[in-house]
Amino acid sequence: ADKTSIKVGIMSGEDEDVWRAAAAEAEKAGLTLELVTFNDYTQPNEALERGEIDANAFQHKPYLDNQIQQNGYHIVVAGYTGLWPIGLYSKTHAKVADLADGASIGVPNDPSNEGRALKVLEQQGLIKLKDGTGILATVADIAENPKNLEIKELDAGVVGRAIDDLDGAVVNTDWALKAGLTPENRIAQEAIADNPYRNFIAVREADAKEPWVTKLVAAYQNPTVKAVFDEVYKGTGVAAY
Amino acid sequence: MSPVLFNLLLQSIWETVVMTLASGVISFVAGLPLALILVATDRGGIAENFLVNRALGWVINGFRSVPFIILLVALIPLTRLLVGTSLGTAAAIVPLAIAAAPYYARVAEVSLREVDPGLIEAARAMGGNRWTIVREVLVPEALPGIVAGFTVTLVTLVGASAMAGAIGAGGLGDLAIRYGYQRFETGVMIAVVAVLIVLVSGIQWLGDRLVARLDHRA
Amino acid sequence: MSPVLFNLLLQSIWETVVMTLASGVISFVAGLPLALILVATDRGGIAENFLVNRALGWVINGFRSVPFIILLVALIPLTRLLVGTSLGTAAAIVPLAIAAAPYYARVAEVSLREVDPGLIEAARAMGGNRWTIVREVLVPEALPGIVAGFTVTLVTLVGASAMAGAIGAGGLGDLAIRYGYQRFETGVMIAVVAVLIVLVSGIQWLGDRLVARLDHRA
Amino acid sequence: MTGRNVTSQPSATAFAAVDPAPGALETPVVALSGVSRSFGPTRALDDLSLTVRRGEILGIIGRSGAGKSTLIRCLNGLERPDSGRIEIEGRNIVGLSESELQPIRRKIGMIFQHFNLMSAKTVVDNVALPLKIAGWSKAERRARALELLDLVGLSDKAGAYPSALSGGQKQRVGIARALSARPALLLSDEATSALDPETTRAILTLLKDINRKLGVTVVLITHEMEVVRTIGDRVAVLEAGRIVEEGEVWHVFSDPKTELTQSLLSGVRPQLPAHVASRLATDGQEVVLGVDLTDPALGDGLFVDILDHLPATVHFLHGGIDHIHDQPVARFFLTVPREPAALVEDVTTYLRSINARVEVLGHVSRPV
Amino acid sequence: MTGRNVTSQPSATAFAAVDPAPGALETPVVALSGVSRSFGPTRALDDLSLTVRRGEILGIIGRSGAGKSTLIRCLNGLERPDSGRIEIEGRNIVGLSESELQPIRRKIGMIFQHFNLMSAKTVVDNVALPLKIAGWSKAERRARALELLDLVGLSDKAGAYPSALSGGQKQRVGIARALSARPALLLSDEATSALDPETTRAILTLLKDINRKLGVTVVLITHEMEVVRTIGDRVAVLEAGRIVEEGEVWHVFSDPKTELTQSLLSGVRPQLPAHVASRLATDGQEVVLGVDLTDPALGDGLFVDILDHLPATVHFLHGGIDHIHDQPVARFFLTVPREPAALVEDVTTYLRSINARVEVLGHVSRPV
Ligand SMILES: Nc1ncnc2c1ncn2[C@@H]1O[C@H](COP(=O)(O)OP(=O)(O)OP(=O)(O)O)[C@@H](O)[C@H]1O
Ligand SMILES: Nc1ncnc2c1ncn2[C@@H]1O[C@H](COP(=O)(O)OP(=O)(O)OP(=O)(O)O)[C@@H](O)[C@H]1O
Ligand SMILES: [Mg+2]
Ligand SMILES: [Mg+2]
Repeated sequence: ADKTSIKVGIMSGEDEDVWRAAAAEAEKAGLTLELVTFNDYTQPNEALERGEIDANAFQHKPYLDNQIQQNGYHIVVAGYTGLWPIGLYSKTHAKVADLADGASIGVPNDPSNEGRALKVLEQQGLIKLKDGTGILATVADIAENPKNLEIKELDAGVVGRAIDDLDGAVVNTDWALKAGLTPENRIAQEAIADNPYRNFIAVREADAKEPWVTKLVAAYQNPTVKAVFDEVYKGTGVAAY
Repeated sequence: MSPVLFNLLLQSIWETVVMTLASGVISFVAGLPLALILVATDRGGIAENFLVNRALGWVINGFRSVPFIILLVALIPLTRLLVGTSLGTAAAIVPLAIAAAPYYARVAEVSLREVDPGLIEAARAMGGNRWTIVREVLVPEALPGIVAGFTVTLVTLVGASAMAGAIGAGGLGDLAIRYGYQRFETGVMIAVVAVLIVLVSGIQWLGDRLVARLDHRA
Repeated sequence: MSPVLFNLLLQSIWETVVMTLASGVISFVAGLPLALILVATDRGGIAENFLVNRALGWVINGFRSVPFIILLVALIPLTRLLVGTSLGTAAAIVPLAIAAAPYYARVAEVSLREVDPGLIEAARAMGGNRWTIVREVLVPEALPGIVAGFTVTLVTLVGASAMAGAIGAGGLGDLAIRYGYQRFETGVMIAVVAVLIVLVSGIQWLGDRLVARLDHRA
Repeated sequence: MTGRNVTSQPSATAFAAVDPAPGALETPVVALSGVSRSFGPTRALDDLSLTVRRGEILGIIGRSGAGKSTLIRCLNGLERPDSGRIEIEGRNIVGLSESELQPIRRKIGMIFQHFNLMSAKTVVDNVALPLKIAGWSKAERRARALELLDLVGLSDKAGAYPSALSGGQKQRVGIARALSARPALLLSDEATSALDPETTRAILTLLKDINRKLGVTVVLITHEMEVVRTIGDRVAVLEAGRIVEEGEVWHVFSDPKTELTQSLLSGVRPQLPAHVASRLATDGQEVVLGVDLTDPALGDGLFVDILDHLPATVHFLHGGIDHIHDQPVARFFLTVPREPAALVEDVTTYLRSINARVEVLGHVSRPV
Repeated sequence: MTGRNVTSQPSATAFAAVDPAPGALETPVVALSGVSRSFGPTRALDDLSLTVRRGEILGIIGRSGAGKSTLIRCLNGLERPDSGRIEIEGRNIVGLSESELQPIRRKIGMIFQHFNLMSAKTVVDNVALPLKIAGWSKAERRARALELLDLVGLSDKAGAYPSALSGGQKQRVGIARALSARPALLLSDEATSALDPETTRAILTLLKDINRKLGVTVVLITHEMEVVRTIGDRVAVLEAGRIVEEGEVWHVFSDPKTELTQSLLSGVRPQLPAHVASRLATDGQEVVLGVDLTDPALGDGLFVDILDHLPATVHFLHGGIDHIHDQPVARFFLTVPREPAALVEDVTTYLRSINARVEVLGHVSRPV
């Protein structure tokens, strides 16, 4: 028999509001969603793999791929949710070239964002990462740093708030907005087209064909939920399905 | 505050109380005996034993050295064994208690060491064995300090339970972090922190009252 | 372990030691007076004052109620004012000290309350004023407990400093979490935790030795 | 215990700093009136009035729990009475704040029943603490503390902590501490209870010395009647929070009025030996008489005269002449044969004629 | 203080459970040989040997710091000697483990110099603690504890905590606690130092009672010679960790051999009054003699006979007959005129002829 009640692991924050709307939609389709909020990036996949939750929605493909490689998880993408592009912000410099020798740059220190942030810096030609470094890259993986940038690894919630102590900060758009950074402060951003960092709903491989998965994805991917999404993220995140 | 938030607040209070109390009680029940063993096996103690003392000291230091988030994860197999799941409020109790027990052991140890050695001698002179000394002298005489230390521990647990958000345990601390820190909703955060202050002050007040009742020394 | 990681380890040890010691010393210097005020202004204390006692109690409870990560962020302006930046090891000392001082105040309070009231009376009978009683009786007589409580606080700070990773303070705890735990390098994690255990045991050992030297009661 | 004398400067101006009321010399050092203090249902002090005269040594005696410690603690404001006045040098200290009490207390030394030594300070630092409070320099403090430790025979323990001392040694540290700041008034709560008789004598000599040479007023609680008798000028007897008897020591000791005082003093006054007392009956060949007599001439032949006066069949059983301060006091027990019948009457009449108090205690049979 | 008797069952079989060595009745209860104990440089006990006989009350006296408390603490293994044997009922307890000592200690009651009452227990629970350890039922414990509180006069304080007691009340709780489990051996470290004479007498009567009726052996340290004299059978004098004098109480008290003992006992033996002693000189009209005499006939006329024998110019200054247990002991002071020159010689010769010890103390001038 198909499940009528499932547990979905999400990250704490605005996503809770979006998912509450999705849960209301699912209820109409006869599927009860129990939302489990996490604030740590390793637990949701761990819990999903072990069957303590039935789905999660917090990560992008590069991160999952790495997790699968590390831990041999059997988790697959069920349906995409949104994209929160990451950008380089500065209150004191107008463009990347202005960053002086020894400038301090903040990057988020969590495993799903740090490698991505460093990639932005690499794309701007500020640093060069070692070959084969993936999403889990840290400052230890920097091969070349011609401008001797001082890269500070900070909590995602702190990077934006500490902008006054930094020459630049690589921040997720939503965090940037909340920290009072405007698009004018953005001096670089990753591409939105073909962006590999779209988030998605993930489920166990074995469940991929279950009818409830379809219902779950449909409960998120609809105009009602999108309206909520746009309201809470105020344009810093874009629905990406 | 929206009804959703209000319900969330109520639920969080409940979660915090459950986590704090349950892990507090467990850490008391486990920590006090550990403290007694530390004091008893120490040099000049009632059951002097260098090896046990040192070994236990290192184990306690070991648990106290591991960052809580790592302990949280390292204990997942144990948690699942004990609670059936590694997620949620009930699951958080296990790592919280295991982190708090060695901590409380150190706190209680301080108070147990303050017991007048003359009283232990009196019990020995009566022919009391170690167990008698523990039950009739060490614990009752150190009780005001033991309870005061437990109050400190409970309040610390209220704070630590915020970190249990990593495994979806919820609670007021987590709520404050989610709204205040992650979503910049300062109003909600202040409301949640206010509730936390009331909770903490309540614990402290109860603890102080109990200590005053237990203290017959002056 | 790669040379980069090894250097990181050395640096982290240094960062942890700096954070723990600096914030420890500050919380001692600030917490002990707070504890003395709590004890002195309490009912039957040497400077009984209901209002001050209650007000201070609430302030301390307030600081103890706020989850550390929120305190970290809320204190950013103050930190910037004091240290010039809100990021890094030096900056972490401010929130760590501000979180630890009220905590230590409660721990020291427990020990100060254990002082034999007869000794305070003796000092009063000599015509000693409050300050004399504090300096000549309360503090020296409670010193073993005060130091033991400080040891507990220092070890707690070693743990808390892991959370200061959020503002780029580094340190062993952060290293263990980010490199070991989040990046699945179990070897690194175990090595770092081993270093932490040695550090914590060292602090505990030093604290215990000091207490033994200060204790002249038996 | 060394025989050194007290080398302090005279502190005759006593409480001068506190309140030099006009005619201060006539003001009693301490005057309590109507002082009451209850602990729950226990009335530890019950409408008590008492005066301590300048320069005297006042002994306070009483049963365990009579309120002695409570009383003495009222004298320096450690205990606050529920009602009544406590005047120190004419100034009522009831209701004074702690900071107002401080200068007064610095002139008052106190020896505690339970010593109350600072466990974290060495012996010499304990003794120097009142001096530190009085603002003496470090070198002076140390010198004075060592001087006092010498006086109480503890020079060799100066660097030890109280936990390494015997009971009596602790008590002597407490005594040295109370004396170090040259108090004008000394309150002593059983200062010699843990001391052997020899050390006790040395301490009493020391107290008498500072009393005589420096005019220090002393209020001392003790259970050892010998102590009051040796150095007390006056004595007050406390029962259930009230003074039931009060007077010159030689007077109270030679003629205690209340039953309580008689009972408390029985140890220092000759008593019928236990083996006789236990055999006292209403019937027997011999009558046992108890005789009390106070007469300055006792040591000048009167005592022997009395015995000469008694017929050979009257036996001197127990007792003799004692001196309280320099007053000779006779108390003894005689056995008088019942036959001839007039003998008891004769002996009694004779003794009463020379102002002796005579009491028939009972009868015993020979041999006693 | 009530007059109730001890209602305990006889516990004559003493340590039977511990080690019923053959001929146990001849084994001393306690035998110490060559016991030494040092604290750093202080030799608290120095090669000390001592025997406590079954059923006796042994008094231990000595100066403050002589090692008395250390000695008594060795008897139940609280203090472990550096060397020597400590035999309890013939069994050496030196080197026994704590758990081996426990059954022995349950037969030994101890009264501590500093009381050591549990602050967290009420008075009645303090007294009941040894019974709890001995495994009595709750109801029995309470009944027995209340019985003992009644004996020491503290029934009304049963529910109080020690902090609400006066010094003497605390001490009595300590006494009741030591007696509650019906010990076969009682160790008492200054059990009456904080008690008034009346309460002291009641406690001593209680101790003597349990000693006589139940055969409890008692070792008691005291600074009050009166206590030893009242209930002690034998007395041992400790100095610097060694026994310097030991014997029957009446013997040691009437004829103390060492200077220390004389000094300790001076309070219970008549002394030359202070006002005379202070005026003693090498020159003066009158010679002061001290006379000591022990003779069973003293109370049967001998004393008066002696005085009759003395010429009228010889004055009886101070002293008389005392009894130690039932032994009459005379000690008095005479003044004898220096002229005629032969008089002092005559008086001395006469007194020595009846076995008195006579000592020339010095000279004074009239009037004394
Ligand atoms: N724990 C200790 N550390 C160092 N010295 C000690 C200790 N205990 C006792 N002493 C010393 O040993 C000696 C004997 O002490 P003890 O307590 O036996 O004396 P005491 O005869 O009972 O004296 P008191 O009559 O004053 O109680 C003293 O000089 C004392 O200072
Ligand atoms: N803090 C207190 N709480 C309750 N009762 C008390 C307190 N202090 C003293 N008492 C009671 O008051 C009475 C008098 O006590 P106090 O200490 O003055 O007696 P004391 O004459 O000094 O006796 P002792 O000679 O035994 O030392 C006692 O009955 C005692 O139990
Ligand atoms: Mg008293
Ligand atoms: Mg002693």
